[in-house]
Amino acid sequence: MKFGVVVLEGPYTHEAADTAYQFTKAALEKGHEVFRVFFYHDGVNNGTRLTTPPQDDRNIVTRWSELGEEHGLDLVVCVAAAQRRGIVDADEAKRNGKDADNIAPSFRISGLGQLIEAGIQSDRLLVFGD
Amino acid sequence: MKFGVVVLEGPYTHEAADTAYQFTKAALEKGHEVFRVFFYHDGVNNGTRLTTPPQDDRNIVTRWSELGEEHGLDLVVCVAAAQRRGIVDADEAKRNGKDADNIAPSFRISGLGQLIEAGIQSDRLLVFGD
Amino acid sequence: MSEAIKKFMYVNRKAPYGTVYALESLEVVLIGAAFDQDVSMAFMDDGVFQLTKGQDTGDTGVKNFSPTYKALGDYDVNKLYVEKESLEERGLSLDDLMPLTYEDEDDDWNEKPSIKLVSRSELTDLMEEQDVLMNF
Amino acid sequence: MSEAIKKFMYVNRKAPYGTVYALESLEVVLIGAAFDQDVSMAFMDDGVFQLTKGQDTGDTGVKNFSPTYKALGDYDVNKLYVEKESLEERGLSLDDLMPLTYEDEDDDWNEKPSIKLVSRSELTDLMEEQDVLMNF
Amino acid sequence: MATLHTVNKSPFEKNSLERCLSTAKDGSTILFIEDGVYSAVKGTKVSSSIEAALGKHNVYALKPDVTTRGLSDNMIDGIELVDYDGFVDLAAECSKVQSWL
Amino acid sequence: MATLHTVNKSPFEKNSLERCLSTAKDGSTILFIEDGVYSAVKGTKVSSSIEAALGKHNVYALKPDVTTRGLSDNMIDGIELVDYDGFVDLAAECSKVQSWL
Repeated sequence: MKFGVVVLEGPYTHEAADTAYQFTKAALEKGHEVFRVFFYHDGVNNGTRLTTPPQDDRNIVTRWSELGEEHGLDLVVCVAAAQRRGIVDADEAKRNGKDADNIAPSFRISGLGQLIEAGIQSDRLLVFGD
Repeated sequence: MKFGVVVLEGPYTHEAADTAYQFTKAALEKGHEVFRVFFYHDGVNNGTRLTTPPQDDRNIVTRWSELGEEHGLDLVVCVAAAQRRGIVDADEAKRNGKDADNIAPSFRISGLGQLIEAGIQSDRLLVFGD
Repeated sequence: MSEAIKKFMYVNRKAPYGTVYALESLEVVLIGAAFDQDVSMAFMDDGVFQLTKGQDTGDTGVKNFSPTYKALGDYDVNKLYVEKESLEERGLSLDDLMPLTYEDEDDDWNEKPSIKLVSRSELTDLMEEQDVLMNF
Repeated sequence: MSEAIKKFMYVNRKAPYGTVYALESLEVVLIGAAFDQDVSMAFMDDGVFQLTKGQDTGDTGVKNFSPTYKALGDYDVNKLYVEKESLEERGLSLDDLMPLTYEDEDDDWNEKPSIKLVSRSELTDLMEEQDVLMNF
Repeated sequence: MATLHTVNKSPFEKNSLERCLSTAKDGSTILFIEDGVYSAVKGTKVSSSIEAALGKHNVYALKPDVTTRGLSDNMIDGIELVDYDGFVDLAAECSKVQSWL
Repeated sequence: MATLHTVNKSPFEKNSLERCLSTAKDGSTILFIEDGVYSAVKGTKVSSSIEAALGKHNVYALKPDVTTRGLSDNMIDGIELVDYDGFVDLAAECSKVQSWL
């Protein structure tokens, strides 16, 4: 079965970011396909490589990056939501005249059409938010 | 009268970030002192210079930076909350082995003691959050 | 895409302005209109406040996105289901909402209302019919 | 600092884990303990869930911060007011909460409970006495 | 001096209003801000509790948040509207602020 | 196939549970996750509504979220606990998912 996962809340702030990760991981380990994980609203904050969580806590960003790497998972950060919140890759930094970028490995920035496509292509779409 | 202001939510995401700004601005314009604006929880996300909001919308980060500049306002981002969420200045980047920083002008990163001090020194402490 | 058309419903349960959910939800609907799907929107609970007329953000400085709802008809998004019970609990009636319309291409481009008042049980039935529920 | 001691109350109304409010509130209390102020904590509404015993986060992978409440006594934070009505509405009693204690230096370091059950009206009176309310 | 209570949540979605009303002392001041201004709308399922509160508390709503939501004509009589300046004045006049987040 | 309804909010703080119960069709599946698991605690001011729902719906709670909150011994009888694998199974078995955010 093909799942689409939508994450609307930021890391640490809301457990939705954790539940989305655990659901995605469990689905992949059971042999399901995850068509895409789409990060929207504050969910885009899952995709910054600049976090340094306490050493006795989970590293939410790294966890996503590794899951993406391991399973060739498509981790898409919404460009419009990312611009409002300051999540940028090298292209976006150049385009918007920023002197730095902060996107984490395995994530990519793209448009909202990718969310609609996930709704169309997936057998089940799950939204994790507040 | 001396006010302390605490901001617990991120820009655009929650109106608390707007209300805190408008309150602070009004207090300053009425001749009150604002001892400090302390950004905690997702409030730390007010302090990234990498945002590019739509051109027909307010620029929340720039607005804080300008208010800070104009009034010599002390805009403090909590270091522990900032580490969880990826808000870093040059020192923090170096200390945590990050290849970029994203702090906005007029903001500084410091410890939670600055929040307690704001509670002690201010005549009134106002918390804006979710 | 060769897939059959899916029934998409955007479920709006949150008030505008207090949080960004309503605004960013609307952005999804506009982008989604470019895809050839069967789209509708549900406004229930505090989501009905998204449609009040006379919204004027001048004093808060936040962006007034209410005019965008008026453009939905031009994007062929013309099934806006508003739950009666939610309106009533909030002291509102249809007259308090923006008059949203679309031009019906199947009926000589006559202008028709996009807002459809439905009861809670009718809305439940409509939600059951959907293939995809986008919750905001 | 030369100022008089202020009465600080940390007001906890949110459940733990669902959002970060409870965890980061506790971090403030620990740092605040280093300042010489008159500190208390209020647990009301879903805030009472912060104190349940037997929290075990192994399966969610989130950080279990409940042991930190047990350290509060060592930081001289020993006035933890828990609202009775909030407990009862949630099907909980004092037995469901962690047994938090401190050693009373004014009474030969005897071990005493930090949690004080108070009624809603007693809590209201306590809140009125404060100089600063930190809401989380 | 009384406490200033601020409520920034919709009374239809969250328990903040109910909790504020069950806790605020007689004579204290209540200010609705952000989504809290929905508490000030007339004819709703919670408006009778607000009308009752008007006899015991000074009740205000933040005008910019009311006009933003298009609700200026729907306010319960007796609730005073203030702008950000007025919010600052209320905070200064009261002894402390309790934010019912 | 029935709809899977997920509730992730405390029933004491927000209206999500109430709204889910008033909307979910008989025979549908309800899963409590995150702070939604507080709905599954016995002897609370909302527990009778859950007990009534057990006759009409298949009701589950996400076990990791229950144990995290120290509530394993406080669950209403008849609510089945599932782990993340079980969550995936429920999502696959049901026709679609309604998240009561």
